[in-house]
Amino acid sequence: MNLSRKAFLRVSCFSLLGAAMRKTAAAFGSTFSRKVQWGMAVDIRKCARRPECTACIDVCDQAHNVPRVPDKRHEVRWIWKDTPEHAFEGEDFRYSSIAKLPVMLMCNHCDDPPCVRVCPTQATWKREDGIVAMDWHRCIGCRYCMAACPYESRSFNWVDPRPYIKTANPEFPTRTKGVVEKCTFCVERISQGREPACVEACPEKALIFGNVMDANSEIRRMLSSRDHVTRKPELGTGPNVFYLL
Amino acid sequence: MKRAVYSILTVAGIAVLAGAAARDAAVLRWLAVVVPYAAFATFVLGMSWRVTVWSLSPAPFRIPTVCGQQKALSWIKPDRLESPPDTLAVVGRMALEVLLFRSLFRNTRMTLREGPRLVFGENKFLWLGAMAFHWSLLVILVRHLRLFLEPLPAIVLAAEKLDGFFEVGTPVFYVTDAVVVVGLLYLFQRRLRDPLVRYISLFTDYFALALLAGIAFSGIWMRYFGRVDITGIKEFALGLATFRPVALPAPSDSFFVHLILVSTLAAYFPFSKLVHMGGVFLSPTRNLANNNRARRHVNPWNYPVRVHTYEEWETEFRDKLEAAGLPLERK
Amino acid sequence: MFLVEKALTGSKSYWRWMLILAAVIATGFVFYLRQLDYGLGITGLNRDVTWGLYIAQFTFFVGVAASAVMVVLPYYLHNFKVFAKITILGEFLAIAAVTMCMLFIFADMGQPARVLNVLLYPTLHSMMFWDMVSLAGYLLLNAVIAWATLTAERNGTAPARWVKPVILLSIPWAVSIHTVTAFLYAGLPGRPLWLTAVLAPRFLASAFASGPALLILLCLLIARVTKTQAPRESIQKIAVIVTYAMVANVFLILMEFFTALYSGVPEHREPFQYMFTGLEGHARLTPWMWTSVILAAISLVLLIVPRYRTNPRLLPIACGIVFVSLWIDKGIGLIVAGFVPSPLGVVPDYVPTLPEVLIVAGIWGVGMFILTVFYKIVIAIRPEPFAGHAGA
Amino acid sequence: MRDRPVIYGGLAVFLAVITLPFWRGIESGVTTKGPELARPATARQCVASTEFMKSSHMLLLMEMRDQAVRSGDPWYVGAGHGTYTISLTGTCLEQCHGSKTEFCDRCHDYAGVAPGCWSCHLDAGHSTGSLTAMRSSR
Repeated sequence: MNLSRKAFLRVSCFSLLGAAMRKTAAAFGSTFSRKVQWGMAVDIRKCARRPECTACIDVCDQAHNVPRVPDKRHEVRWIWKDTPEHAFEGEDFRYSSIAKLPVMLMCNHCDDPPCVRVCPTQATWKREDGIVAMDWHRCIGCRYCMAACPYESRSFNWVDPRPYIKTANPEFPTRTKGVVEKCTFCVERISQGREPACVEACPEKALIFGNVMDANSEIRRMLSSRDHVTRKPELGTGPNVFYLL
Repeated sequence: MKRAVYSILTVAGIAVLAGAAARDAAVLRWLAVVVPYAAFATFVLGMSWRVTVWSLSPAPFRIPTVCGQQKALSWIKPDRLESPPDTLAVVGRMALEVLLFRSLFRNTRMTLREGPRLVFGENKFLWLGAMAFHWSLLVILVRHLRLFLEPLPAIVLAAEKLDGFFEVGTPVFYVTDAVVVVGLLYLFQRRLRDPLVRYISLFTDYFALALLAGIAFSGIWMRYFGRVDITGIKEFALGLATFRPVALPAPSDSFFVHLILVSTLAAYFPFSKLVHMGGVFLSPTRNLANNNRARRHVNPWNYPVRVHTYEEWETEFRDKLEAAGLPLERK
Repeated sequence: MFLVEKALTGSKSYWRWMLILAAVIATGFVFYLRQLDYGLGITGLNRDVTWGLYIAQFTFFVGVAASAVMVVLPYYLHNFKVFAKITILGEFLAIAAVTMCMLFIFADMGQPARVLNVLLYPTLHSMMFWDMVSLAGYLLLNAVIAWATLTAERNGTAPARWVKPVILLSIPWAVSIHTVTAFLYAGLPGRPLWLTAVLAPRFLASAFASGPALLILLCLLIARVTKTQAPRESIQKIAVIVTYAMVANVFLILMEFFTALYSGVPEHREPFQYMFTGLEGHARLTPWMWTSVILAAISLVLLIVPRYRTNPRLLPIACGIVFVSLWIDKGIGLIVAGFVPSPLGVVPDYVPTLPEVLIVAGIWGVGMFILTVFYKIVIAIRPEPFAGHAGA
Repeated sequence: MRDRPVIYGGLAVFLAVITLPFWRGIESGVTTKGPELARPATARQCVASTEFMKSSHMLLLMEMRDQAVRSGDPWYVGAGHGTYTISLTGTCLEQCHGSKTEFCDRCHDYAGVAPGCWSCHLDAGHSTGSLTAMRSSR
């Protein structure tokens, strides 16, 4: 009893220490130890060519059985459209040429995701390939991740989502009431070597998906040639969704 | 200590024998049918016999053990549950006893402290352990009806759902499984730990607990670790219930051990201290109204006593009394 | 062990009170079952304000629980004998409050059936895991302490020797529960209202004001109901504690005001604006927050001026005001305003629904039920200690 | 003495309760024939032996679940060295066992268990049908 308690304390101390060290290491710029970090580049201007287009949203909602809850307060969203004012809260794009353009928002699959840090059951975690994944079997619905996420990328199932799914995709589960969900970069497609559904569906090819750790990837070439921003970089979360200006 | 070990060894022995018997398919087929029927018949007949014998025993006097104010004068507040004056109150006291183990709740414990000073303190751990064990056992029994009934009544499904509320593991973990084991372990170690209780504990005291624990462990093993074909077992159970026995599903050593231990319990039940299940209803200190002062209770089998009243006596000796000048009741 | 039988006998009004509480609890439970069936959509919570009344009440009552230390510490560390007889009341208050906290968390969970996942997959980098550990530990500590000391007292013996170290452990532990609870909020990026190092100290200060204030009210209530009185001196001492804690709390809040308002950083300023003037036309919290501020100001006057503080008629009013003020501040304002404006700059609205309020009331009922039972036991075991120093 | 009718009445009630399975079984005409399962949709090799699946399919499902969700590896190698894409609806149901109502529910209803799988995973046969109706079926 005494020993196991000691062992427990030691483990917990070390893990806290480990977490602290990892954070410190991250602070000094050694985050880039990952071989794969999937990321997304959103070409705002290309996207804006079709202001009424919702192809990516529709295909995502269909593929993942995202409910269309009419009550805005209980809305569930994986990828959605918002104004630059909301998307880049804290930045000032008032007089910029993108001021009025729609911006596609989704989970940023951060380098150091606060949602993962706070989740008490590891129902959300960062995979080897950098995707912030979710295990809906394990989520207890405490919504701590929602409080922690500075991008509002997470949605909670306030009610049973099934009545709000018109045509369900049997290949993908729905969720049950009381769990949190969000964009997963289509892990189910990535494991089959396919790109995320939204990327595939975009008629303007405004979404570029790829491994940001690979200097030769398309997304890296895009990022090195174009000016881009991320959302709230000052929070240190290290978003991996980039917005090409 | 020795008696505790023997009891565990006996239960283990039964389990091992059952496990060994299960090796032989023919024996298994035969035993799996005969033993449960025999055990159940023993249980039913044994319990009936015990209750019948009790019912024939004379209980002439009211001996209600009371610990509250008896119903008396109108301005004195009676304690109806502690000193029940009528049948309704008796039913209330019985319910408290049967459902909540009222008399155990009242347990006290004497300890000798520095001074020396004798301290009476309450001691509710036995009550708590007993409640945990008995109530879990009831829920477990109700839950087991899912194997004997088809279609399933709502109460069985409800018990199942409530007991498995916490989504842990698969098949889902039952809270009562944990509670019943904790209760039994507490009750077992209680007999060993306290020298006084240990001194008065007999083999049968330990054996009943060990047997129940054996049943619980074998059931838990079967559900969470050993794993069995539950539909096959239900078919087998329904076969027994409809007197059309069918064979056990293929690998069923662990189920057979469980079955034999349960059968042992059933057969042992009427002849052990476990009959307190029925006996509690017939304990005269609990089930009699305390109305001795309000009503006259006549021993029903009193033989007719020949009575010679004073009047008769006076008539008989009237002359002599008159002659002696003694005063007479009737002129 | 539990000395429960002391709570099984009582006057007509005692039973009537328990019956009322039982009815409140039952109502809350029925609505909880509805929430279980329908989902948390039954509450006023929404995708922007994801925590509301449940978590806010939880936060407030962690404070009440932690406050037991304010009577335990002077007695055990400074041998402050005046508190000898009321430490047990503080410990029982802590037990009731922690139980309420756990129920609030449970009520707030989307998948309560999976609650054991927190233990099955212990996640050391989650503050929620540590909060669970500290709350459960605190409940256990107080239950053991209260049981050991009360049983010993009933048996007329000295408490066992192991009790003292356990009590000493409970002192830092009490501080830890509220510190860790503050860490739940203070470590979140993107929630500027909470992202402040002063949150934990502020939590402690408000806890040490609201909890002891409640304790005073309870002592006075006991005196009214049962003719047994806590020594007046002890009540006055607690009142001093309430005073200092309230001063510290108000001071810390003013610090927050200054930093947020003088710096003018929008994300720090806006939650305060939302609370006190309304933001973009949303001003549901404003009347509440001003009530809280005004009550806090009145309470400071009543508490700081010795003449008022020692006035037996004014003291309960002051304590009630402190409690209500802090309840609004922590039990409504702080948590809800933390979500306003949302990280996207949206100003959402949150109004608790009737089922939500009734569930909260049910949990309050549970807390009062537990407290009544415990205090009944204490008074049954020792009616004399309260009466003892009544003259002082 | 005068209590005997009560005692025998109690005994009778007790006996009636404990023999419930016997008379309920006779009354409802229950048979020992267990649930009949629909034959696998496309009978190929099995992921594990029937015997194993009968007693431990839930463990296998959990193992697959953890592998697919937490390790991100959606391929499971079965007993016959066949490889399966881990998908309750797509593989377990559609490819192998047909529908939930014809397969899973038969035994689950019989044994009185209601696993929570179906509050999220869809029944292939009902994928485009009314989801609400499916939910209320069990």
